[in-house]
Amino acid sequence: MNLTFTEEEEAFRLEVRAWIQDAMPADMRERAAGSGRFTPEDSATWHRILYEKGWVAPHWPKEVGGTGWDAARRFIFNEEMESAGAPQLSVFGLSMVGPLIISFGTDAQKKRFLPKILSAEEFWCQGYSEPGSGSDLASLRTTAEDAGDHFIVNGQKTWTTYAQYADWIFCLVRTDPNAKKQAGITFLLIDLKTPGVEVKPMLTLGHTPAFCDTFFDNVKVPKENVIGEVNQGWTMAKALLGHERTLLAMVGPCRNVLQKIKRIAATKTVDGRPMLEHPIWRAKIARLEMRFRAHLMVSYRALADQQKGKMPGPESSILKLVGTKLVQEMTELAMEIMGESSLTWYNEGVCTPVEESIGPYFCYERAATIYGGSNEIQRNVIAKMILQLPSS
Amino acid sequence: MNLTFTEEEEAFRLEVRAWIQDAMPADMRERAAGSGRFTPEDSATWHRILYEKGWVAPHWPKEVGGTGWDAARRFIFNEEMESAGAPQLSVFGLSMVGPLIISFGTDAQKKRFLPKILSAEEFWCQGYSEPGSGSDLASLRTTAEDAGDHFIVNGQKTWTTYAQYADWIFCLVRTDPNAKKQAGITFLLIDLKTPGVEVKPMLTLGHTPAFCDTFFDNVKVPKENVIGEVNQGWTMAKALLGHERTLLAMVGPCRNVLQKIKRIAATKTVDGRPMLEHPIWRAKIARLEMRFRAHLMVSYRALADQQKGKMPGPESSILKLVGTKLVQEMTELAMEIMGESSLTWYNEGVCTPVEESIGPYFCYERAATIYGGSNEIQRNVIAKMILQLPSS
Amino acid sequence: MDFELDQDQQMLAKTVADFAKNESPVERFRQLRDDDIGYDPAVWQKMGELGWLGVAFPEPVGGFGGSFVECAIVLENLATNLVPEPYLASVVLGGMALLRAGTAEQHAAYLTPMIEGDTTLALAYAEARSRFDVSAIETTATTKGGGYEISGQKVWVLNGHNADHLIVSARAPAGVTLFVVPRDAEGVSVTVAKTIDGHKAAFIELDEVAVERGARLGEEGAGARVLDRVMDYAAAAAVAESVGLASKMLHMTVDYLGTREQFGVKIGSFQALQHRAVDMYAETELLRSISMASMVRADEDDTSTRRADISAAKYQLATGGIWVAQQSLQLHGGIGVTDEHDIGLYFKRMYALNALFGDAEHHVARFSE
Amino acid sequence: MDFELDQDQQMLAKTVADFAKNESPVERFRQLRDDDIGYDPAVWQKMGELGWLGVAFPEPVGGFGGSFVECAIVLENLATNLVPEPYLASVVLGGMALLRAGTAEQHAAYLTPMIEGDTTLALAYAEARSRFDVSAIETTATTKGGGYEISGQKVWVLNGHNADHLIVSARAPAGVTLFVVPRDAEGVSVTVAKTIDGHKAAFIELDEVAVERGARLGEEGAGARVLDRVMDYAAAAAVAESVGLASKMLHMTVDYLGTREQFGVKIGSFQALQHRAVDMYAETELLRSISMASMVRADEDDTSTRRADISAAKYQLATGGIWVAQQSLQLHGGIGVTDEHDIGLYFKRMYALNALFGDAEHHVARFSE
Repeated sequence: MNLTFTEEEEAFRLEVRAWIQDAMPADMRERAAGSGRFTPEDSATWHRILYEKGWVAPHWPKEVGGTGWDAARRFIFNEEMESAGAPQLSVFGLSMVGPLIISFGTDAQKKRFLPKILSAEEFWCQGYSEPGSGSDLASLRTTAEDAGDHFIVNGQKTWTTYAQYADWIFCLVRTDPNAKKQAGITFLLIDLKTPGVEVKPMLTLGHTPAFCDTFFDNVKVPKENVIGEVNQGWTMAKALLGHERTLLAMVGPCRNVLQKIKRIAATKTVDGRPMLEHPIWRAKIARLEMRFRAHLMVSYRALADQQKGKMPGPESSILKLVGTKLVQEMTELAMEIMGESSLTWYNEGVCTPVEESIGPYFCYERAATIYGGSNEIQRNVIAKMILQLPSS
Repeated sequence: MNLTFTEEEEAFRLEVRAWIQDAMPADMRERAAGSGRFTPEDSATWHRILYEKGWVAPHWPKEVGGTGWDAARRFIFNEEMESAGAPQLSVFGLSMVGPLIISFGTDAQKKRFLPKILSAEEFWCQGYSEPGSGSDLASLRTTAEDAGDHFIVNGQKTWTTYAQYADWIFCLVRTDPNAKKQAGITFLLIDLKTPGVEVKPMLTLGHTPAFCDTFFDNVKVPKENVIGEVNQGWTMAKALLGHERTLLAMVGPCRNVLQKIKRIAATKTVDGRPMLEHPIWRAKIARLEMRFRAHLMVSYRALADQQKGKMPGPESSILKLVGTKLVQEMTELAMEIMGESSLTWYNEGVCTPVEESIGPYFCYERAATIYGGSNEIQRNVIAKMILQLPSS
Repeated sequence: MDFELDQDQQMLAKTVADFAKNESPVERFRQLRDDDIGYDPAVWQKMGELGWLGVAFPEPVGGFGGSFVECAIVLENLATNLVPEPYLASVVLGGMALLRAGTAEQHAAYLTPMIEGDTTLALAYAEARSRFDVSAIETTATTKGGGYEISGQKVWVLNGHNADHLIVSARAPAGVTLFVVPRDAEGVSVTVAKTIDGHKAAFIELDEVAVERGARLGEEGAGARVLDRVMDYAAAAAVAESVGLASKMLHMTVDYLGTREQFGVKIGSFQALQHRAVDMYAETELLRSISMASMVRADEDDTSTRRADISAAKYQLATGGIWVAQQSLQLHGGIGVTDEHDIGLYFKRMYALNALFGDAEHHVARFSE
Repeated sequence: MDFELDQDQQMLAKTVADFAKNESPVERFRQLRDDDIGYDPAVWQKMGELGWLGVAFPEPVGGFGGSFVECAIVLENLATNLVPEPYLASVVLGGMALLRAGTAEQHAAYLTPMIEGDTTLALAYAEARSRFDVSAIETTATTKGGGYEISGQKVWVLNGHNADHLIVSARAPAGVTLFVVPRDAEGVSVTVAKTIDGHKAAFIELDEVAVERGARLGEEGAGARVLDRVMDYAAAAAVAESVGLASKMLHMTVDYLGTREQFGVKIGSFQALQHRAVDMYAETELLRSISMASMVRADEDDTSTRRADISAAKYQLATGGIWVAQQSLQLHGGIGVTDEHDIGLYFKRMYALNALFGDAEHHVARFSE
């Protein structure tokens, strides 16, 4: 066992740190230090900056545009990005459909899609959930009817995050209506500019512009846009789920909220002293920090496995469960520390920018325990797959 | 709405308080102030003292030996008994089988059993659970075979609390092996001195002498010992469950543990001051006290309904759920406050008597969320009966 | 001991509930979220006509001589449909402060018109650095001529954006003192701030605002005691409202569990969700029960008796009430985190009530004093 | 970063696990609960022969030059069967204190025989009023002749009832200092106290106990720093042990859920119980993961790096570990609260570990410093 980094790795850390400082535009640096909140445009800008440096997809193989770093370097890179408060890149292309295309796509698909994901010429979104099929994903009803060299797609996808900024969507669609639930589903890539596609942003709890409904009305999709085989979409979905696990561990968001908590607690007073120095409030912050440390170690274990080229152990199944709960507890504590200021809602000039960022983000993260397989579904799966408890 | 007592009621409170001070033997008063722990003999002694005063069964109708008090007086009486730290009387006769006999017994049964419950000439215990039927009470297998004017009982009851001190046991037994689970069960009173009965005290987590296994080997029980009708035992059991609800609200035990917590916290120091004055520990104690207050109000609502001669409202269904959890949290806090002294286990002279009482009691109360219908079963029942959620 | 409402109280509860149901569906609140005022002065007027604004005030000032229990009844029932009129801000905060601090003349001038629904009030007590301590204020009232000159900044003044009269706390030579200040007085600038629950509040700057001697409520230095008492009323009011919210959220959730299907069955048949719903029920009943105690105790003069139940109640809002809100959202799944579904509006209102009039730690600390 | 054990460590883990399984079933611990010593000196001797007592000590004192990770491996694996020998008390508390505070002569006299299994040690550091603060002691060591005279009272000395040598902390003229005191020295009286987890500890009174200059470990006043460091080892050791307990409890519970039937089905098919088991799994894995960090950091000299992970780990024992213990008991139902079933023995051991070497609040406060 060894939890320390080598000298080369520490040197790499300094290199990354220096580069971020240097490369991040002044206005974004300001937002990072202020509200810590970025626009989708910031995220796109940062994506392009990283692309030019060649650091946009450290987790991709070198031959398709990755960096060739081992897991330790990738880990250090992520840590530095999070500590600097850099904007998070859109995950749908880089971390979801991209790796899937790398694993299961044809050469033509790789050539067509991967470079534009890297260069940010094309942004992606995800079309899984439907209004009637939330936790029960396999009950989806969007159909893709075989029409010779193409499919005709009809239906509605919901929770298509950032679809309003995206160029493409990857969808699970039903290609065989007679097959049993999980069979008969296909993983399909759809150009959002195709006639018949309509994207409607959805107003959410946090009023953040994240989620959309996406409607398909007789949308023509060429068959070459199928990833894997027709009717093998469920296999693709499961492969993708593996990628999602570490994405949903919320390590970055937790670190980010902890930083904000401390910044806010330093400016508020209780019993005449800063909350950050008040024993009751220090303890409340410390409890979450300590739990975060334990959670971090679980995710490090998964990363260390990856570094050795192994599948992460079963313990990685708890990352989403624990991480999403933890980030919610952190946003709740941030709200609590703000006191009456936690009332603020998209105002200007009455609270500090970092305070203004909390409420909407708190609301946004209520979805974290629901999306990506609700935490209840996660528990069902772990009970069966890992603890092997009997079925009801 | 009115939460205050009348002047007459307050006068009654003072009368009760004075009487308790006067009536309690010196050695028991000492134990109340010291460990707060009594022997079964103390409980019997106190029972007889109350009997002589005529105050042993305030909740029974006056004509069978009750006090004729209204609910407010009964409530005040209980509060004073708890505050004085008086021993709790055995509930099995006074609060369980007694009321059942009053409601469903024949005149002969009333005459035979009630006076001796009052006078403490006969102590009772309960024979419900069996090794194979815990939560699933209706799956019980102790049989009572019809043999003309009597039954022949065979089987084993477990968790027969204080059976080693009891004279009689009330049991659920299967009288019709062919009937469906809940049908074919009879409520039967069995004299523990009958040949074929064997009582074996059980060593429990807390090493407290509470629980026993009770074995029946061809035990002859006269048919006149059936309460209600043969095969109608399930109805009796449900009637009894109603009585148990308020018994299991744990109001008395919570008050008792809170007192102990404060006594101990006053003697321990952290950062150079008594824990009772330390902000972190004061807050921990206050949180439980505040929750206790809310819980108390739920139980007051049930009592106020009784005072009006009404069935307690549906909210009384949560009393066991909340009260047992709360008393466990209180014993946990007591252990935490004791620090290293929480290690102590039936020692003499190394810790104070009140400290010595905590560990075994903490262990004993781990059973509170299991017996009387485990809290999981309680939730099943409330989900169906009160929230009317669909069956699976 | 009696936890039942008397006949008049039952009637009041029914009338308010019927009004909320028939005349103020949540849709009305939704529309008013984008309104400059955020509620409807005509509805306020009607509440005045129906007598709801005066239930807890004595008859001489135009009230009905009831107790705070009646206020709590109104609040709980308005909450079930998120009725946006500023009952808590104007009746409880402004009204109770005026009633307890003012003279008969002041009552006639400011309280009676509010009770009749002609005006609304707001209590400007909080400051950026005060955090639930009503005495920790920096706004000053210096004597000038026969009156005072008030300067300072108040934050999160509920209904401060629209109230006719503000009750302002300021540090006068003899201590914290309350003053009535018309919102349109010279030197008063109001910045409207949106709140998380879809309401509005005001940040108010007072820049050498001149008021007459008659604007002072009570003696100089008497303000802190009154505010302390009003904060207890406000906490009890927030708790009463939270009972309405929690009950409704529980109800909506149980309905949803009994309707929504996944995996071919009603999701309410899943045991883990059933148990969660039962725990929501338990927390709601704990909240309801301690709210009963707190609304009765709010009128109690003995400080320690009053505070114990009110702090316990506000703490139960902060723990059980918030938990019910969280779980109701979670059990609604994806739809719950859209603005389209009502459950999120209740959720955010619960958080707003939690942030006002003392948070969990404030009440824990106070309870353990 | 690497969380895997190297080959030697894997071998050690397997050997200890096999020993626990084959030679020390829980039944052995049960029998020894009523024994005056509470463990078997012959087994201790054997552990010495197998080298387990010296895994973390340097070679010159008779150890194997390993790291604290090896100690943690032994503890975790012994815990799975509640092996009662005083590894934590003698190797971690006594051994680490001696190693860090003593001279080569003292190591040879007291540490090497312990490593070889011939003797056991105990660390008498706690006092009635010290509560996790190793410096808050009242026992005194006054200079007398060429040596010292020690007087005071020590509480809850693990293995103090049977140790050959006690390491005693006392306040010498220049500050807190450690001394080696033979348990049978004149003036030492030992009261045996039973502990909740079925072990024994000692309350030790020192009444003018005369020791020579050579009994002093290190400089006068150097004791507090050593004890502070030893407490970190002890906390990490408790956490490692708790990982063994929690894993076993989870395993027993999952087994029980898959076996026990109620209402005609396996109770492990009930969703509410499945979800509880999953949360137990999550807490166990969090505990295991942070334990890995804490056992590695225990050897780290930088105080803040070391403390952060060790405190986080001990806090996870106090929260997640205790929760796993509670739930494993609850899910076993009635049988779980009998002494007959093993689950309660693990439960009580978890509580004992929680009470030692700093509780949750102690580590929270320290972490936030």
